[in-house]
Amino acid sequence: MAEALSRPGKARLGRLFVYGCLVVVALLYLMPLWVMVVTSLKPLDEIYGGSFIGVPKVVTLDAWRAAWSEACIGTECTGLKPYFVNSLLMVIPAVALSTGIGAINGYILTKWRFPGANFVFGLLLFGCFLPYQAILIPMARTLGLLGLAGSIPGLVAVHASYGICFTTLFFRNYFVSLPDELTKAAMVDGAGFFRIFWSVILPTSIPIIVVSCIWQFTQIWNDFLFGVSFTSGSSSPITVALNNIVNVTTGRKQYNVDMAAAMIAAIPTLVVYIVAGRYFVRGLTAGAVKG
Amino acid sequence: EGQIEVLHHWVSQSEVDALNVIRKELEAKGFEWKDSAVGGMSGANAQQALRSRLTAGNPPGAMQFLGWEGVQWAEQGVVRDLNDLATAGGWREALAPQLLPFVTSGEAFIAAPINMHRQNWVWANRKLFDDAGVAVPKTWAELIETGKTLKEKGIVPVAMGDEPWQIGIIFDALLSDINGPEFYQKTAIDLDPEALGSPEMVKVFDMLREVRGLVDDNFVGRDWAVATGMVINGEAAMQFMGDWAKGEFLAKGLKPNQDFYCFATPGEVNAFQYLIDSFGMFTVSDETVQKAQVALAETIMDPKVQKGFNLIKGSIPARNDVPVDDFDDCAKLGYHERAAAIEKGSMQGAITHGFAAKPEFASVFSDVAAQFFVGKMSSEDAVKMLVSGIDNAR
Amino acid sequence: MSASTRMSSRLAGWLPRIVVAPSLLVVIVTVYLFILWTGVISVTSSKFVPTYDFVGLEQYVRLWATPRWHTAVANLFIFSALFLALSTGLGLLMAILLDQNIRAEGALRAIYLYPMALSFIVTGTAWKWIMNPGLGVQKVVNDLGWTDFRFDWITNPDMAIYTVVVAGVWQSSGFAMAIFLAGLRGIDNSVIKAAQIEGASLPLIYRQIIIPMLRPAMLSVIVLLSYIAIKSFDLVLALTNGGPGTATELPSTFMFSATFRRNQMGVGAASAVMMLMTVAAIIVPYLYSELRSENNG
Amino acid sequence: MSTLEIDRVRKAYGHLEVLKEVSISIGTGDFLVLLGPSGCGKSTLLNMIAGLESITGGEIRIAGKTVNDLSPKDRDIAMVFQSYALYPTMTVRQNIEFGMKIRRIAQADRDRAVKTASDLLQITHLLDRKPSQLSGGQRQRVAMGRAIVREPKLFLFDEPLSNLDAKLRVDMRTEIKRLHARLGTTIVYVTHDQIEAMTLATRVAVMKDGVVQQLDEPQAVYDRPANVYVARFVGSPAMNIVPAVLEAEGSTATAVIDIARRPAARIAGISLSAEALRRYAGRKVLVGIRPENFSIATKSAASALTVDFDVVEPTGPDTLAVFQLGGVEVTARLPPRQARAGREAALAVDTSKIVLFDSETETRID
Amino acid sequence: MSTLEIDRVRKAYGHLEVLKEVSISIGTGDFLVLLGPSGCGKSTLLNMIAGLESITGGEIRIAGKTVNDLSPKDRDIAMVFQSYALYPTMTVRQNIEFGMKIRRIAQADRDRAVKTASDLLQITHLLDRKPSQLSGGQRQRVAMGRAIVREPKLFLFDEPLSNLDAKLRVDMRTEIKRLHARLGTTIVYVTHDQIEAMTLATRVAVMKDGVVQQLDEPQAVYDRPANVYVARFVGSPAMNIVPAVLEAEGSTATAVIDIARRPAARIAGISLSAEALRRYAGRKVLVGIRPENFSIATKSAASALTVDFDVVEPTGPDTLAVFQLGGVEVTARLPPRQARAGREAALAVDTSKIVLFDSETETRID
Ligand SMILES: Nc1ncnc2c1ncn2[C@@H]1O[C@H](COP(=O)(O)OP(=O)(O)OP(=O)(O)O)[C@@H](O)[C@H]1O
Ligand SMILES: Nc1ncnc2c1ncn2[C@@H]1O[C@H](COP(=O)(O)OP(=O)(O)OP(=O)(O)O)[C@@H](O)[C@H]1O
Ligand SMILES: [Mg+2]
Ligand SMILES: [Mg+2]
Repeated sequence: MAEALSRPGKARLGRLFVYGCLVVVALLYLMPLWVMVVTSLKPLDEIYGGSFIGVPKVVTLDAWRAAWSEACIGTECTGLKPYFVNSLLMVIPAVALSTGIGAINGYILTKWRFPGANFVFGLLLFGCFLPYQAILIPMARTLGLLGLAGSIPGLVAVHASYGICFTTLFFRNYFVSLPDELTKAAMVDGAGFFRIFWSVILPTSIPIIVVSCIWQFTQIWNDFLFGVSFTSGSSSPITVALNNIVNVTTGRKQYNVDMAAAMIAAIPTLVVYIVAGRYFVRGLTAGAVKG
Repeated sequence: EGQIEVLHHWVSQSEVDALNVIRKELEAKGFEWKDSAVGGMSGANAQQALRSRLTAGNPPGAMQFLGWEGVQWAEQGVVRDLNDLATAGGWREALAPQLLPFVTSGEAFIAAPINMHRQNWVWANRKLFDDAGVAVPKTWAELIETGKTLKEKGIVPVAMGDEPWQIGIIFDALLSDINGPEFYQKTAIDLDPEALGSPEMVKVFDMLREVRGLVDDNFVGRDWAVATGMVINGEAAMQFMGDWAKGEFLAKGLKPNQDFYCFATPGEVNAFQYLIDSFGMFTVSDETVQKAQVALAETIMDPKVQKGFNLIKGSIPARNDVPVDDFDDCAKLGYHERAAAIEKGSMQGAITHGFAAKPEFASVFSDVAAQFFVGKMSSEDAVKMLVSGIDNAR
Repeated sequence: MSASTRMSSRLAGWLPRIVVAPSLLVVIVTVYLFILWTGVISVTSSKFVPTYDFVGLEQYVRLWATPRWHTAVANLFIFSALFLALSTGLGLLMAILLDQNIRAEGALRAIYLYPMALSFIVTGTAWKWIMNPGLGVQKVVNDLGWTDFRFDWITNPDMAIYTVVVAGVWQSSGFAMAIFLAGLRGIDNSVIKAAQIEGASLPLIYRQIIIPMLRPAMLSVIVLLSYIAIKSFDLVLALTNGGPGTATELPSTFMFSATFRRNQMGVGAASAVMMLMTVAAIIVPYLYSELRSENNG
Repeated sequence: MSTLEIDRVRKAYGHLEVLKEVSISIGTGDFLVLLGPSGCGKSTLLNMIAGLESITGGEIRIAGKTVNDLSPKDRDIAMVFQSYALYPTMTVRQNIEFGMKIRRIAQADRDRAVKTASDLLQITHLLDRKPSQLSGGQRQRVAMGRAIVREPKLFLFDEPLSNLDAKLRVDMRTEIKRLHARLGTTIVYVTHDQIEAMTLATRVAVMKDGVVQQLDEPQAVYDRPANVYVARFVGSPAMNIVPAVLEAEGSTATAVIDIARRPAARIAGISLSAEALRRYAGRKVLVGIRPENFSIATKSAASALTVDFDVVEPTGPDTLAVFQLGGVEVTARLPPRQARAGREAALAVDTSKIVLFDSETETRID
Repeated sequence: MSTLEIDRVRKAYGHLEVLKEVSISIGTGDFLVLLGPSGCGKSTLLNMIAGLESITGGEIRIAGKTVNDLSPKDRDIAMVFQSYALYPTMTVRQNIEFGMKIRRIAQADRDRAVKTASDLLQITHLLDRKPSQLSGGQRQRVAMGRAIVREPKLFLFDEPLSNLDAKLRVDMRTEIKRLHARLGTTIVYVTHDQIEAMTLATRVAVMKDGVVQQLDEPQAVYDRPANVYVARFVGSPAMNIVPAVLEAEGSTATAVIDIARRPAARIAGISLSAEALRRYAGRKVLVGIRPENFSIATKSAASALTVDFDVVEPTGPDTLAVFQLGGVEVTARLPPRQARAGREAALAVDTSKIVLFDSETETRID
């Protein structure tokens, strides 16, 4: 809708102001990232010598190397590498599961409405707003009963079940805008419940799949609470390892390694945001936001 | 021969190095050490992980205990009784009697203590003291005077951060130093309402306010190690901190008494406020793990291991009978003062690290002290808040 | 017609319900049963581990007698109100500016969004430094010559909560921006043309026409942000760890420390129930109106 | 044997009765148009025939077989939707093939069927495009192609032309008509556009509020509408309904109509059954006159009405003149250039085409 | 003095020329309709008049004043949009008032203006509703109300009726016509519906690809289209364009048209200028015959065509018969019940209405 507003001849000054604002805000937003980057490139002594946010005098990648493959997490000095893999092992099935289930739920709640469908949706939706600290202990018990305690599959199950609430919301709002006639046409063509979903509905939902995946990926990748509660030792996700590097109590903090580790931990989500950011907004337009 | 998973919250370099002493010894005996570290929040994250795992019925083989945790788990009947080993190894005799409440539960012996930290140390930059012509203070009043002198010279007298536990260290020390160990016993351990609300308590807060005057304004969010760095660099003169701070000085090649002072917080009776780390074993059905548990407990209580461990960790052995001849001067000082304190009854658990009152009460102390320290509350209000807080937690 | 086709068509009628049932079951267990469990614990004397003895509302009485909880509740209101207002305002502003045919829109959008992608475990440290008067913004500005400049909120118990607001806004306003941008892109062009012909200036068009039209997006933003505000946990732990003192305690950190640090599981559960009730008070009416208006529309 | 029988079918959503005892039956090769305003239940009825909505009461039989409990795919029908409902991610070919694929028809047969249908509809060159790359008319054809390859007993169309622009709508209408002639299949076609109904249908069912008002051949519906509602709904501009008083004059009737500021107009020579004539003589009735049944009167004409034209709208082939008659607004369709706004004119009426309605029940008087 | 002058106006988006030297000028009180297919540049031109698009070349003058560089609000215009563009968060009253508020008109005056406009448009009872609570026709009226209260020199309408259903469209059309008559303001109206153009306009500009094909009165455009494109675009069903060979017969021309499987048909008595007659005698031309200019021939008629009806579509008042003539498909509009598909019939043509086109340039021959 913007082109309607940009009138020719109407003050280059205005444009300048707009760009100015945007750039200033962008710089403010980048400040913490700047701090992290420069810190990760400094030797530790320089930091303890009092240089916290200035430009590094000596640039070194030691901290990055240490964070990736040398730093000790407990008595295992493997760096973040194995935990990075753990996180991938956790995030991929969890995102896939929650997105898949959310998609099929959204499909049912819009195209196969049954009495009480809205109520079911309401029930699912409220799960989005649960403070997770409150449910750690019963969840631990449940995982124990299921024999999933302390394992990556257990963590996947936890993330997938709370993820369903969000993904169902996304997909439902998206599918509401798909014409019902599409399903009807496929029914007349002889397609059944799953066939319609797979051949007709799913191929049309790429934008919202992207949104759902981005959201779930970020949430699950960055989760610490569930990771620390439901896994242990070498099966921990990267946030737990990161915490172990960062959250030193009675030792000395290696700030440069901390920052490098933090950025390593953030790389996948950053990549996802930068690569798919456009689809994020587009997908939001398509489904997550109503109106 | 067996594998044991050890859940602990030691993640910093010196801690891990020390832990490796135990690990190597255990592995020499043929047992595998499976490491589960959960750092952060003074062990609360590890606590929470443990609780999840016990709830799930999936406990680790061994767990590092702090404060009352071991006892509380033992009351739930999930901790393995090591009494046979303790009796055979004479552990009870080798430990200070003050420690026993934290490693036994009724008849059972539930945890093997590895080390003992003293919390109420003062670390000072000798050069600054000399330049200012001040000596090591003998009383808190002197300490405040010293601080003021230093402050006039543009030096930060006390380096610290604003975390409640850093403030708590000072509060714990004052509680005993100003009113004596009995007062500490009555308030911090027995939670006697009368003592808690007494004018003596007001004095403690008054003094805490004085200390606040010696701290610079940028103390928020400052890590304790950064504060130590300030003392080392000569930006600040003193720091109140447990003996883990010593490692920072030694790492810089500084020598006790030559380059820096270590002395106990000043008091009429020299207090020794301790905290210990111990390892408890959970009841498990797997026999190989059970064997490994025995081996681990014995390794921990091995005097040789205790020495090796503590040389690295900066603390002193939990066992009284391990000689400290190879240790540095500060450790020796601590070791000797411990012996004296055991005698005088001034060896007491530190509230801040959970070795006095149970956590629900201990946190009231640290809440009040921290709020008082960073805010503008009057001492009388702080005392009232303390009394009602403790009442509420009962 | 054969009985079997009738059977199969009846089965087909039930199939959606059967397929959705497992999710529903999972959610009923992991959300509602667990909430129920928490509710039960909040009326027992549970301390270290769950015990199941009924003590009535004792834990709630205790909770409300804890000054720290009062701080937490007061902070929640200050924090939520400011966080919501600022994130929404800033998000809206950025969305409007970004919607002006900006050349580098993609890059700028990524910059505004990236904080959402980072875990606060570490960005907290960066913020701590930036806000520390001796290290960060204040020092930089002082060094530039404005020696009177003060930005030391983080050291001041009365102001520290605002630093949490700042960091929270930094983290979430990009998200608000994305939703508003989506909303703006959905607005019919000709409405703006119509207003232009009537002589409305650009600010007036935004104030009187476009922003009111963003109401649905606004509603989504506010609900999602309130949810973030109520759940904020990492943010506080990493930035101030509840300090100075207990000045920046929030209900979520209170609940965590009551349960896991102070061995007051009952109090923790009671605080969780209070939080859940707050959330429900916001969300349930929203859900109700959303689902109802959809049926009508 | 009739191909489709709708037998006292009812539909209710909760308490809302959407269809009330609808009965329609058509034979093989018939083209039934369900005509009615928005919300009258046309789509609902069509969906019930297709099996996409459950039936609250009554029975639907296709080729003599009750299909109430059959699922859509077992009813041997094909359906074309208003929005075409093409699968957006499939090519045209895949769209057309989809139903056959599901029924596991061999590739060779599928190819043949696609070829036949696409040749028939002249969309062969579009087979590899996606729906988004097609124009409205092309999409419409693809949707028909998808229906044709099924070779069903019954085609169902739900407003297939309403998304097209006026020009294209006329063209596609002719094409559907031609297709029906060529394939000879039975068709049920829903629309709210009376022109479509008139041009396409062999049978029209005019619906209102879930009730069938009239079921008949299109020209019969046009010439002898069952009631005022049908009369107004069918035909554009709509039939003029003018209040009048009936007078018997021998075996024919005369309608006396008030005209503002002039003597009452008399339209004589309306034929009516003897019984009706007796019953309605001297009473108020409603006179229905189609716009095209007016003409400019030659000076000599006896029963000419003198009127003042209000608005005059030339449409090209005709001119529409609006004036007041009997207190209501009346439109006449006249040849071009014969009317001018604000002018007085004398109009003749073709009495043989006049329809009379009861002024209370609004049903036709014969 | 003309109210609006568009003087060799051009518009380009980058290299894409959307409007090519468009010149139109209309007088006060005129109703100009810009008619053309989708994408021909109608909206662009309207937006340029409104000041919502910049002008690449040429000049636009309103009431003699060049407005090229004036902002929309200073041009003294009002505009009604296809989507109505009502402010969804304001009530009807606020919508109508908005422009006046901006111009700081006193409350009392505003109230009076709203009252007048809403009475005129019969929306007084809707003033407190939100747009979402209105039907399509009501919204349309509100949009007009918003325009009326401005009392502008020029009204601009961009396809204001295309979102309405057929019935409502006809009603609203009459209302706009009446409004124009009552207010007497100058109007520029964009549509792609030729019927709207015919009924509403005092001047029609038929556009194609950014070029005005013909600018004239509607009946003139209908009767004497400038070229084949205009002939086909205006009128529904479209004018039949049949290839023929012209023969001179005295001062009139005869068109000779092939008919499949029959002797060639001869349509005699077409009047033509002497010069054209000389030029085109013996050459190929295109003969334009409107559907309504065919009639069933009385047996004696001399120049009757004998044809076979292909498809017959009764529309109610008329019947459309489709047949082959000169190798193309031709539609005739006949009275009801006079045609039957598959039958042979003899048709007469009203030669006075015939139009001839050059077979190469496709422009009209006079
Ligand atoms: N699922 C439903 N629940 C409740 N009422 C419904 C439902 N579907 C349709 N209706 C109602 O049934 C009536 C008939 O709807 P239907 O779609 O058959 O109308 P229609 O004649 O096809 O109209 P249109 O021309 O607008 O398509 C409407 O009043 C509608 O509101
Ligand atoms: N901003 C633009 N940039 C490039 N081309 C444009 C732009 N706006 C319109 N066009 C092109 O200009 C041509 C004319 O567009 P315009 O909207 O005037 O058509 P129109 O006659 O109003 O069609 P419709 O009946 O579909 O509204 C179209 O081909 C369109 O693609
Ligand atoms: Mg319908
Ligand atoms: Mg347009």
